[in-house]
Amino acid sequence: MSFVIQLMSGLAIGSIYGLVAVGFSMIYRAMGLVNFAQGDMMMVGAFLGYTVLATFAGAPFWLAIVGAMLGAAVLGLVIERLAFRPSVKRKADQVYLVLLTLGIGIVLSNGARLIWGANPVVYPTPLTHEIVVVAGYPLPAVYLYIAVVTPLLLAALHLFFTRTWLGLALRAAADDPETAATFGIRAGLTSSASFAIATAIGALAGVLYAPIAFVSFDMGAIGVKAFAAAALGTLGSIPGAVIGGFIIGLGETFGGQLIATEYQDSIAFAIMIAVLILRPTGLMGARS
Amino acid sequence: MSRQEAQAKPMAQAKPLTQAKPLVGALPGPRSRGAARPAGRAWRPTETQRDWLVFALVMAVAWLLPVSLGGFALYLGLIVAFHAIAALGLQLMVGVAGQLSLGHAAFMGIGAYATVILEKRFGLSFPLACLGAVALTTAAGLLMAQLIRLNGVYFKIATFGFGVIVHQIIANWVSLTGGTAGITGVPPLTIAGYALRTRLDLFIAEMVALTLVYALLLRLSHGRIGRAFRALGQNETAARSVGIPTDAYRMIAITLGCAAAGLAGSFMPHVFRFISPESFTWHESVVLLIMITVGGLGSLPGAIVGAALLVVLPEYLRDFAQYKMLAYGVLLIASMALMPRGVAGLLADAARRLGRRAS
Amino acid sequence: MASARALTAAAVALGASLAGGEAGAKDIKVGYFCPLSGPVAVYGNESLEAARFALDEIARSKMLGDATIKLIPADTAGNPGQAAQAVQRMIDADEVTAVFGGCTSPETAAAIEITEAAQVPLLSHLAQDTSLTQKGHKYFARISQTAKTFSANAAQWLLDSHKAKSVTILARNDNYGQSLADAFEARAKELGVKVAGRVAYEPNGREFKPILAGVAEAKPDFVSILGFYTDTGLIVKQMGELQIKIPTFANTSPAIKQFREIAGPAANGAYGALYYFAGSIDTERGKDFVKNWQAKFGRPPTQYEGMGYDGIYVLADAIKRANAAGKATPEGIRDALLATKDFSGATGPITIQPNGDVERPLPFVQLDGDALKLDFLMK
Amino acid sequence: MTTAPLLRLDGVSRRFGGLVAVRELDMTVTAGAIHGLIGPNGAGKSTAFDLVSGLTRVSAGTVHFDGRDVTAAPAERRVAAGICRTFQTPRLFEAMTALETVMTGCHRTSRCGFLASILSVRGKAADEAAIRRRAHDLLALVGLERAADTPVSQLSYGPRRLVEIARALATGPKLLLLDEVASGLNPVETQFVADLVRTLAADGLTVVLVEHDMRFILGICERVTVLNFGTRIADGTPAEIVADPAVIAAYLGEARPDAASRRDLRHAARAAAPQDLPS
Repeated sequence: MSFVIQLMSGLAIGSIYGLVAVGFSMIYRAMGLVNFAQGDMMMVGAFLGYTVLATFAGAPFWLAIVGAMLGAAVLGLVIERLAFRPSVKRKADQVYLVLLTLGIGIVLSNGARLIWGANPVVYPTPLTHEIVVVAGYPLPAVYLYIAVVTPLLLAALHLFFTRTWLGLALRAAADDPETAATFGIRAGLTSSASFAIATAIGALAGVLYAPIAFVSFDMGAIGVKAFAAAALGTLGSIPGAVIGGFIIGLGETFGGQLIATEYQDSIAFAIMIAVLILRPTGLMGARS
Repeated sequence: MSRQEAQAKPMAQAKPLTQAKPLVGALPGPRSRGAARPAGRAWRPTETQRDWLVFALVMAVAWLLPVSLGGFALYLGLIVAFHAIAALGLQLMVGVAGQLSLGHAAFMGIGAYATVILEKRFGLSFPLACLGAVALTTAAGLLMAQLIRLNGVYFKIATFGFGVIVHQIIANWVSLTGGTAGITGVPPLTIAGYALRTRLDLFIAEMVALTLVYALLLRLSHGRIGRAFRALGQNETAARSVGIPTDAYRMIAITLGCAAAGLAGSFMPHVFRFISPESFTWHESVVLLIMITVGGLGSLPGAIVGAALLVVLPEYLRDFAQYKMLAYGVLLIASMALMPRGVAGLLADAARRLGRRAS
Repeated sequence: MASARALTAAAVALGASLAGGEAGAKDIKVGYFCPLSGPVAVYGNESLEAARFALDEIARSKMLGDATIKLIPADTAGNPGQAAQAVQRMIDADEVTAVFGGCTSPETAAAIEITEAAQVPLLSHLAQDTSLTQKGHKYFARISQTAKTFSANAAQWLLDSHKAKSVTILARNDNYGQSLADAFEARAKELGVKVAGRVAYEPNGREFKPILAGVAEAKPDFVSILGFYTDTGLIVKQMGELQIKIPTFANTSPAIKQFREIAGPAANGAYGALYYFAGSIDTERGKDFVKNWQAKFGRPPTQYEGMGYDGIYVLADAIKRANAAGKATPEGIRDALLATKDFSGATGPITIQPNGDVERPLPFVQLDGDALKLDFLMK
Repeated sequence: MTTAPLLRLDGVSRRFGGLVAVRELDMTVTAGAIHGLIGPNGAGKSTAFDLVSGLTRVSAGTVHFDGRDVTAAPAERRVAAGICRTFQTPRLFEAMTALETVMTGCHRTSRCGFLASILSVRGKAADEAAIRRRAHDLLALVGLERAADTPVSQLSYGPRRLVEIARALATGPKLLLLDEVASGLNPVETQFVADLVRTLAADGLTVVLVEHDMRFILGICERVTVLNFGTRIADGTPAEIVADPAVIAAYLGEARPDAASRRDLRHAARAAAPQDLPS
């Protein structure tokens, strides 16, 4: 029983890490950027979903998802235009851009604290306290949504990057901005689109995560482990992000129980560092 | 030597070419006009001389302002000084050599705890304890530097993980560190039997360390070594392509940065008389990064100015404490977007304009 | 030239602002330090609100005659270093007569190092770490029970009221949770209650089921969860999901609305102990406070608000007595503070012992639906 | 003219994941020669340069330089041995002036170490002065002495290329690898570069050019190697190359460039070396 619970628990938390990690990987793939604000974008998305549910009493859960994703996409556009565009135009290098995303994260989390308050909120929907029993193991009912939405998201992203003009343009621009420019792909467009999409994915993760726990301005901290997951599974690889999420989730759950729960965070990062030492570009990276 | 001689020849032969067709017609900007250097123009300091002039100015203010104001300003000086030491190290590592660390506060933590434990448990005097602490931090930095075999982005994430692990060890190794309760009653800093009880004494000790670190890093940032660090920071592949052993330089920059953090950490418990793991969180690492960014990435005096700003600023924002972190975030974004060279860059531009008007 | 002038101007501005603003002759300056930003800002901001509420009352009631208490707030962000800087400034630049605050124990420990050296009294309303009063400090007092008192009483209550024979302790892995757990474990063992397990969990932890699986296997009579309402709420919620029906002692959380929301239906029946429970104080004083607070804010006060409110009153009472004795100095206030006896606070009678610790009742409560009911009042 | 090979590649291959960027390449460069390396988009020319300069490791095969096996040597060791390169898009140190950029090229030839940098005053100053003089000379060589104090970020495309060449020359190479050195230059600048390359070669420096511009290559090179899809399809004098049917076919094929393959290749290369991001 204990083993099954640990396994299910690790998979459950791993799926959350994986969802957030997909946002990281997506923005890395499209822009070559490590976005430290991704966890906070998830947080804002979760609050937007809360606002939808709190404003329209009895609104279905999918409406919260859609509303949060749309709202977050707009926010992503605003962030890109106000904070990001000037630095990209200046051809600022990676260190600047990473620090910039740190700043964006700080503004988002503290802005959210001022807007939604310092106390955590709980989604006013029955889903929050519903349980489904899977293989004799009780799970929060929202995992049904996660089980459906995650594969859909992965498929959609795959199609987007391989079939749509915008997706191909994003990839081309990330790989070779100069060549892309000669094909009429504007850098501004691609960076706006990347930000909007990554923020929307973050919001999706936030709304799906919210009923499991609660929503608070500092919940972006979960992004940090998601970040380890994305790195572990090779930044830029979207299936890698999901696999990395499961590895971190399972690793810290079993590791915490085996070694010491108070070192759980360390275990997560130790796993990441160990994997990266063995495979410097992550699990899905090319062998060198 | 022989290769240089071999090179001298083609150069001499090729020279006529350049007279035939100058490629650079009208170059924009004031720099090129200055470069023409018309005869009779007043003495212009070289880059190196200018840096030392700034050094003298910054150090004069840093020494004299807190001392002449005294009281709480002097206490703030104590806090600024050790932050400035840590920020200088971080500046070399991040601003100059481009090795972003997201766990720098953890190294301050190692230095702080090592110093206190060596003093309280082993009865060492401060110089020895400090030496031990710096040695330990250097070793930890060297350990982290081994991670440079990870590619750039992955290294940044790994430094974050390193910070988390160090923080958890400090918080959970209760028998050694006192755990989450921290260590109270830190004895006054004692050098050669003389206890530095007053603020002024402690300030002098810290400022001596700060001045030395600044001078050392300034020397190191000039000439061949400094150029190699900057080349590494600006384009690693290009640096490799001109024969700079980038791996070695990355490791050295990281280790030096961590050693400086350890030295800063050594003073911290003597300023506060108390340490606890709460002072060495990820949040503090971010504050250190904001210091060097607001001060101006890549600028050593900028690191000191940034440290001073971020320690003193909250005193003016007391009524807006709720908005403080928001303000920090906006400040960070604004420095990135509007003044990428930070306060140091603004001051340098102002000085240049002033100089031009004067001449 | 210009830069030199700017520098001088800055220096003058700094000096002027550090010298502090104008203060009326009858102002008694009291510093307030708490996290007003950062992750634990909610404690500092709630306490500050209540402190200001109390100060308004004191000014209206002329409790101190013509004198008024001027509160000088400063943010610690929960960081001991910033707490030290904030408190040093109150003492050096604002020249406060007393310092109030300290929401977390590490920041209070850092502040004590400074107030002791400056010989300024420090009254904390929330710091619980037992060791704070065990070091012979002369200028420190608090109105919150020590972790030791709180937890030892909880262990006692477990045995007396619920005849528990075994207990599993789940404690948040920070100074707050661990100091509570240490005292709880020690006392439970003394009383012969078997400690079936003790787990330290990550403050940011969100998935507690593996830990709870162990609890379910150990089958203790009680689970004692020592943490903040966010994590106790999640633990209780996940216990419900796993159908673990062991009664829980959820620290101070059951009083908090967010705990009930997070835990959901599983919160029903959870026990807790409070610094302050509005329903447990049947004095006029206590009822007035709740009524006045309701009138102004439209909701009952939280426990942090109750403690912030009483803290200011305890301090004001000490200042009044020091004034009466003709010693309105930091030392005089300290003496009066430590002599506080049976002060009728809104949160119950408060007596401060010579070492600075408090003696006060501890109400144990149980959640019954959405309402708290008193389970036992430990005097 | 000597015919001893300065650079010899034997069966060199480079794979990125499943993609083969360079396949069993054999190539010999004679000392003092101007050697061209051409091929359509995605043919593996730049990868070949990465392999010779040591920025990328070979998957198979050996690289010999100046009589020594340098297959396992890292980039900085190869610079020490005398190999230096420029990049398809100039990679400069954007916050430096032109002079400083060239001075970085002197890193290997000067000796002022860490301790000396901190402690020695006069030695360091003398060292700096020597480096500065040398950098000035090299800037003059490429016609940029007036731009010495200009930040490279303010230079236009042509001068940026020339700064990069000067920086490469500062390392004191025996073999200079120039990656698409003429692309983006106007005819005057192209002619200048051609003259410069001839002058350098006349003085004993060996030059390998990767180039798109066939006219430029055919006019300047003594020998040309042609790649397509990572494989060598021809090797010979310019006259032999233009007559080679395989070369003609490869270049006609370029009318419908296989953009996907190039993108995939670059993508794979990026995954293998993420530090080389566009920044």
